[in-house]
Amino acid sequence: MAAILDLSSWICLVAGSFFALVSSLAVLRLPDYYSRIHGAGITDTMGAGLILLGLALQAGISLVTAKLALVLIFLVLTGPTASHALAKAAYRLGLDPVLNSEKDKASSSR
Amino acid sequence: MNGGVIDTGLIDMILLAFLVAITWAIVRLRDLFGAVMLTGIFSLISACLFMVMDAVDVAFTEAAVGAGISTVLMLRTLALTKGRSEPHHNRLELGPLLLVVVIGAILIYGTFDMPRYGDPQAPVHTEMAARFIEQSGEEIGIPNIVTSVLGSYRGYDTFGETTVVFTAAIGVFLLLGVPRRGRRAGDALRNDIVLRISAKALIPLIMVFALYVQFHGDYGPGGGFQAGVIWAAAIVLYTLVFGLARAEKIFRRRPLELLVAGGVLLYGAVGVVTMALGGNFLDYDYLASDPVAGQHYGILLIELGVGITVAAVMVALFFLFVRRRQV
Amino acid sequence: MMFAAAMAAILTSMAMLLVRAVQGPTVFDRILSVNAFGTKTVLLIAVLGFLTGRPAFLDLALVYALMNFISTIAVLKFTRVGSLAGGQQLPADAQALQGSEAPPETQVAES
Amino acid sequence: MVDVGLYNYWAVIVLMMTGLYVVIARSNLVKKLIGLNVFQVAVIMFYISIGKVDTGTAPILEEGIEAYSNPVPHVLMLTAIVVGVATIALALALVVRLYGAYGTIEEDEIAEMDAAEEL
Repeated sequence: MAAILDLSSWICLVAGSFFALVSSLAVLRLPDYYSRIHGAGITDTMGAGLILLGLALQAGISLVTAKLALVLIFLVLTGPTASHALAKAAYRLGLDPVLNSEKDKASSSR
Repeated sequence: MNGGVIDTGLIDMILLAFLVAITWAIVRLRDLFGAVMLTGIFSLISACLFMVMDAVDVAFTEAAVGAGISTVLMLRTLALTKGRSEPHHNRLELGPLLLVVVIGAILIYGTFDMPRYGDPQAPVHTEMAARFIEQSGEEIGIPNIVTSVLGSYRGYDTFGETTVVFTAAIGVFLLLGVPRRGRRAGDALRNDIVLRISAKALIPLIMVFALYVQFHGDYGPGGGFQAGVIWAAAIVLYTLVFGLARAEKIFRRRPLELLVAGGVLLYGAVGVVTMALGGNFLDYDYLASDPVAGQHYGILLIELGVGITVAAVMVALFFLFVRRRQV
Repeated sequence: MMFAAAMAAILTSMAMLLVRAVQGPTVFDRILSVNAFGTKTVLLIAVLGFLTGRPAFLDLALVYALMNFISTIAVLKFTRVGSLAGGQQLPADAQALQGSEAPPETQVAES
Repeated sequence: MVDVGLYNYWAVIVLMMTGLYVVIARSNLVKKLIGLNVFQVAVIMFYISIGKVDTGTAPILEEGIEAYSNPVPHVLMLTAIVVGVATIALALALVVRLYGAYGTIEEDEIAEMDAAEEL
């Protein structure tokens, strides 16, 4: 039983780390602001979720797990809200997305 | 939970390298707004470093203060002064550079006489600190040594610091307190329903968390300074989302000013009461028949005083900066 | 061991975000990097607690999550309306978009 | 084991000096305050580095832990951070008032205006 818990916690940690890396790589490499927001969002959901879950599996049922759950709830509440506000603020101020073709540009006129 | 202390030296070095890189970027960047953003990252990394160096209480404070309040105040100042970027080119100034290099070289020369990082035999660890670590558990009876030292052994010092915070607030009151005529515009985020709903869910959570930090400070990281800033942060969030007018209706000016002074007064009053009971100023042993219980009461009360003053000062500062209209 | 791997991943991703924050180019990219960096910090604190064998200090991670959110909202409010609580749209806001490579502006004069 | 040696102190000194350079060389008052902030955090970091003990952990008493890091620098720096933000707020208030009086936050422009006034 303990071995299964340990193994699943490790899988969660490795997967979470992978998603955290991918998310940062996306923020670094993607071409425009809006796609970068999308990349950053991965950390808030998959990255943080899996890493915190992995840690919780290590801690077992204890106060630590309760705190981890609280941190996760907090991130789940604030992360998407912040992403939403980030995207909305930039759009309102007139930052245009980088679009592929002329046709896209025409259809996105505000 | 696998126990065993793992060496964190490598993490420490990497984070320090990050800090040096970000500072270099701050120097180079002409965009002031960007520089303030980088200062936010600087503060986050340094708080991580405090954590790596086992200073949990300091990391707590830096997280709340550096990343939160001071960034907000700097941004507001930029808005008020319409500063966006420095007009001059960022050439290296030779005079200051020379001065800085010389001072830095002298300081680095000085470090060669210092004990290496983490040396358990260093002189700082063997005298006073050793006594605090060994005795505070029995004398004060609370696990968090930092709170014991802060509240009891160095209570005078903390009283002084609280008074400094109070005095700084008076200074800002004098500088920005004069109301300025101007038209009050609508609040831009009022229509943002996503933000409003999640703020409504978050603000009570933050306030309860602040109370937890305040009263759990004896057992874990936390205490009056941190709790005060976190409480203030909840009100800052409220103001940002619902507008200054609504926030000022709830947190009126007069009670806020009374609280700014009230916290310091509570701290001082504890000292006076211990004197009346026959002890020295801030000698909590006399607060109860059992000295350890007395110490516990005393620390609880003065932490409350600190918390009240810090929270009220931070909220008042924020309101003063926001109330000020653009010239 | 796994904690060390997670720590390495978090530090690497922090470095990448750092590059994005320094490069910009728009002010929003910087805000985004700061926000993402804050989330990474939360994870770092959580993992660090387990790495050093004292995972009880997760309160800190909570403070980071909270402060990160508040400063992001404050920054956005600042860029959107030119002030933190109310105020009119400033012409300078347009310049926020141009990033640090924009020519130095001249509208420092009194208005 | 990674031996940090004196690297911590050197990095902190580099940070400190960079902050000092910004304070001296830049003329924008907000930029100066950012430099001051960097300087302040560097000094705090220096104190905390001194307090670190190799095998120690956070100074919160717990069963089964023998070595703790030095709590005294933590106490001193904890209050210093809060006092620091209060003083930075005071300085920012001064900047706001200076802007109200001169219409600029560039130190050299303010000095020029003062010089012109005296003539």
